[in-house]
Amino acid sequence: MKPALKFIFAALVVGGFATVPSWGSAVLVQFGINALILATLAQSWNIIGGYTGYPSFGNSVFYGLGGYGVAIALVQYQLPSAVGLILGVVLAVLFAFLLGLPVLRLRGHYFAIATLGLTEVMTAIVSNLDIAGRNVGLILPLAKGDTLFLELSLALLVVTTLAVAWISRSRFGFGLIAIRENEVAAAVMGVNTTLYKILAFALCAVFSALAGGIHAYWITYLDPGSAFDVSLNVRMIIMAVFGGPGTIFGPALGAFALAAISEILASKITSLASIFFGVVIVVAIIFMPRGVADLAQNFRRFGWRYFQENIKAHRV
Amino acid sequence: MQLLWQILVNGVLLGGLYALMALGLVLVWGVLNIVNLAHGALIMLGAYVCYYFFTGLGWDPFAALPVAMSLLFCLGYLIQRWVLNLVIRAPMFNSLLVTFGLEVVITYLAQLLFSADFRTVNPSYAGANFSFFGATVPWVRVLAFGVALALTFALWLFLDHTRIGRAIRATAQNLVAARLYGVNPRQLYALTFGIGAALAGAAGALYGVVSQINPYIGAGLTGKSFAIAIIGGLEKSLYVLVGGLFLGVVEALTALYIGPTYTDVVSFGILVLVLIVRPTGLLGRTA
Amino acid sequence: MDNILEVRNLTKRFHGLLAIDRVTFALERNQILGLIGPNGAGKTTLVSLVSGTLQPTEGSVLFEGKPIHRLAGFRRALLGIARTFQVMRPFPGLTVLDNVAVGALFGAAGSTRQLAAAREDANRWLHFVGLDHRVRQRADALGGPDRKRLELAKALAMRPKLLLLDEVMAGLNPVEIEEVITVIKKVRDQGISIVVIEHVMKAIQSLSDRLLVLHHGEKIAEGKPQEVLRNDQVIAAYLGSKRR
Amino acid sequence: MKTRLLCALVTLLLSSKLSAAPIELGASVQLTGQFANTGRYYGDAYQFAVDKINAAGGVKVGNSREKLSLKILDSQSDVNLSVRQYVQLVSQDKINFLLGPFASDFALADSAISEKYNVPMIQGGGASDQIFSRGYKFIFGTLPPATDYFQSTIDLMSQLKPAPTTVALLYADDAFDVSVAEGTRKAVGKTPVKTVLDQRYSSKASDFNSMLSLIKNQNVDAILVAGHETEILNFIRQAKSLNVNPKMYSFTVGVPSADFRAALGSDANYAFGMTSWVPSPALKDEYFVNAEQFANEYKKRFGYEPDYHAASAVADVEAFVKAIESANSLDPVKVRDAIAKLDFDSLYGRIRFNTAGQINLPQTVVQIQKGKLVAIYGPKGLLEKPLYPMPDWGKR
Repeated sequence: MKPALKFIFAALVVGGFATVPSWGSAVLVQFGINALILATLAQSWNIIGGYTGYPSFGNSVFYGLGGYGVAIALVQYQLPSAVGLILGVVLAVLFAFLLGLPVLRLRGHYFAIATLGLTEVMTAIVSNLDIAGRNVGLILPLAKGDTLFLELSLALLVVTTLAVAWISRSRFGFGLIAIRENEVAAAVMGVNTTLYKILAFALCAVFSALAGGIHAYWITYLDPGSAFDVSLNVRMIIMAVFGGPGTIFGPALGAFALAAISEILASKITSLASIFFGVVIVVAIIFMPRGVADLAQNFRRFGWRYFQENIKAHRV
Repeated sequence: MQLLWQILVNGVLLGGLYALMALGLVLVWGVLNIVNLAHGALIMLGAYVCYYFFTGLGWDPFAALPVAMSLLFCLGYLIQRWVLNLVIRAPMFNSLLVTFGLEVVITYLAQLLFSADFRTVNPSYAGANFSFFGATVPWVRVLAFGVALALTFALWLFLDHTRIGRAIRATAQNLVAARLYGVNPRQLYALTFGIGAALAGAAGALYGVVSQINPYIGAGLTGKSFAIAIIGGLEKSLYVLVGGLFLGVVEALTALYIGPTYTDVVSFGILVLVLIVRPTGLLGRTA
Repeated sequence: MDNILEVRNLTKRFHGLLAIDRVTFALERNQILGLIGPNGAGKTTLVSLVSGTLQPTEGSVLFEGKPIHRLAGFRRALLGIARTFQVMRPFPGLTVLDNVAVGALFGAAGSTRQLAAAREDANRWLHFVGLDHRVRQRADALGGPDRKRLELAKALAMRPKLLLLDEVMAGLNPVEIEEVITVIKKVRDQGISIVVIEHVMKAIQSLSDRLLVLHHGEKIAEGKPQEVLRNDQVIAAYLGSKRR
Repeated sequence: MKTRLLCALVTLLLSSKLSAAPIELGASVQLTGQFANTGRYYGDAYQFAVDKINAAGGVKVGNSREKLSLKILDSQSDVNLSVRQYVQLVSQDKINFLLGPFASDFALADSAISEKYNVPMIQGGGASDQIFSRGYKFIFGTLPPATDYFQSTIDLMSQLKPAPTTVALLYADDAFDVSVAEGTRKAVGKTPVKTVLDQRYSSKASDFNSMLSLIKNQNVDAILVAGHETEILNFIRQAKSLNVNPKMYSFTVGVPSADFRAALGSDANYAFGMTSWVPSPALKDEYFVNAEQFANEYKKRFGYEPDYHAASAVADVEAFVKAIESANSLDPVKVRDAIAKLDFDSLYGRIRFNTAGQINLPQTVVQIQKGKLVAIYGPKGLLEKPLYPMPDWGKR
């Protein structure tokens, strides 16, 4: 697809989502909110994982801090939710700067495990914090009106996607890509790798925290287990990889597709849903390791051989 | 003082089992560069094998341990041969995601097959203990500790003193090195993963003897194994033992002096710190 | 005398192993310095110390009279130092054009550049090194000789004042070598000072204004090419190692 | 890609038009995932009750008798999915009567949905006081308040000879167990018994060696543990292996359930516990005759013994039937008002909700004696002689 066509299509999708409350059922609205938030998360993971090449498992920390920002502001201090969103973003960005500095020096699996460890540490710390309701969690005031949440999460996804689009064609983004492709060479060519990596980390902190804040306010209940859920982080990665990491629309598409698949599985075959989801992940990664975006580009050229070629390229 | 001594003994005994839990993970990670998120699920399967041989056939759990190891070896071999070998040259998080998918599938299949009932392997001698300089020492834990030690040692012997073992170690430096030893890499990888799975199976069999088992214990055990692997470092199988003992003792002391809700803060905090300060592990060479 | 680069008593140890031992030299502006020596002599390490890929254990590096040996690599790139890698390090997933565009966006040239302008610039440099027919290809699709050219174009796009070339001619055939020599000379004519590491003796002789010989991390000779190559110590060092 | 997305959306849209049953009840229950072990009681008991009520003719509304139908979704032990599934049940499947999930934290989150959509939810799986302290109008609970769980045990302790003088309180850090601990702390404070250890532990804990060593070191008489079944299994086994011998220990969960006793074998003996329900023939029921018969039929049908979770779940279904019949309407708000006024006897006990929406049932102290569950102490005093103090592990 031509870029212009892509944007027109994207605009149509956005328009479709924006009007869902007027024609769709409450379930569709709910599915929409959920999918939009997941898409935002996949999209912000795309910044650090897809563009910069750092497979972060710490994005659920940002998401959780965003949620706790809102929850603490609303429950403990009776502040407006907007203040809570800002608080969550501030917490997440602080975290990104303070811990990004040491952790982003690690590469590959080590970085992945370090961020995974950070997520576990945060879960355990928050489980002991009085202000966060310890492991019992916080119950937020009831917020009626899903329409508002749909529009909010839609706006957030649009902004996140615009940010990614900007990244893909800016000097900053080229710096990130250079880091992903070869960090030593990038530094020699004048990319301030430390600064760039931290900025990328902080940028995904902003969007993930906002998503977490909106989600917490919407679901009205927050506990450390669901706020800092590692499997949510894995889902962000799967969605981004499924859609095509390092592309503008891939992660969002991947998120919608997988959210729809798992929602349908969960309501149609219930108890077997998880097994199917696991199989979908394994099969998708094996047969289309570069995601749907790559499949769409190359399937016409290769046909069914595309899948064969992928396996041939990566097997022993 | 008496209490501290008892806590230290508890920690060391727990640490031995921890080490065995992480051993297979370290092998697979170090050699194949696969971070196996399904490792805990394999431990869980090993525990169930032991459970069914114990309750169904009346086998002693320590006699069922080799069975658990063999079955898990076969499963691990097949997983690597027909699934992971297909993605081994893809970007690193692809193999990570595949193992995550496998974890989900194994866990939920286990619930279908074994039900969500909580199980224990409870042989008659499970509670037997003896006094050791004033500390109460449970026999099963000592036995489990001994088996963990023996298997760690056996793995070390195997890797250092057999041709296949050396081929596996060479593969850790360079994925195609297997060919130099005249071994088909496909089979060598599958063999390596199989051994990793067999060690997980052994850990599972022992885990069932000291703790309850259910289909969902896997994820937590994977996390724990990571912490041990990182603390010990990926270089030598014997270092894993140190990582396990270290974590076991630290957790026991944390539970006593800081509070049992803080063990995860401390153990994963150490994991992150070690990674930042000494990514090669506490005992590994500095980069 | 106008020295663009001065290296004083530079020393680098790896785990107690002495890789560079108190090396001192200077490079005049607009000159080409040939860096030779047997394998493992420390040539690439020396280049890495100047470019900032490695940090020295002792000694100093002055660029245009200012000490730079404590600066991070990217800062030295911004000052105007560019290097190529012996083991080539392209950005494999990017197109050849964008590989070079990264150099134009960053490096000494960058900081105010827009992507479109950088790509235009990149096109010119690719033409300069003779790679214009491959601009749209992914970098990992290039063969060895073309990768060497790409390395060179990436470095040039950074608009450096000092260019460090680490074996850009290794593996090329005589015709290709001639082409590259012409390119390097053209670069020097644009006012860029150059350090060249090379094993192809003929090439280095015809290129260099001065030669510097490293052996076991030490400087064993420095001077005009003909003089240096007649030096007994240099001959011994080369004969001692198996290379010609 | 696009087509797949479209297909998904279309399916979602279409499926909202498909359901049309007379009286539909809906629940999202943990059939898989880490809470599946207890979650299944709810799935099975809801179905059992619905079948039984239908077999008896169904629900009388106006002049006709309507059958019940039941839609159960699996929340995979994921709170967020559970919340979304309740929204789906209410808005897509147009279900006006919700049955609850297991566990307090799920009930906490899910009750927001019933409140949001003004649809009544009766749940038998969450006892934490927080569920009922928010002034919500549409949530009702059939487990007695968490704060009271250990009250009867503490009453029993004063009658034991020699009465325990020191107690250790251990509790997991989730909503339910924290509530239990709060109530227990207060109740113990009113007695001369001294609390020597008051320790919160992580819900992920599997190793109790440090705490047990501490308890052994302090020679505690009685241990009260509020936690989950997995933790309690480990606790008892580790107590045995470390030779920790208090005079008694009691646990909030596990003791009444059959698979707990099966897992521990003879090591389960002497453990105290509590239940708001014992399968006694004295508890009469309109559909199941009495609690004992219910227990027998349940075991026959599902292959495992029911405990108070299952009985509580049956009571939830019956409460809806009674409320619908007395409201003589299927309007959710009218039914909600009828639920608030309910007062009937079921196999689970007397169902009458207080203003907050919770019922109160006395906890009967139970003990495992020779592998059998024995009721020891109820509201009317001692029922059976407790085995106290427990013999040392070495002398069993």
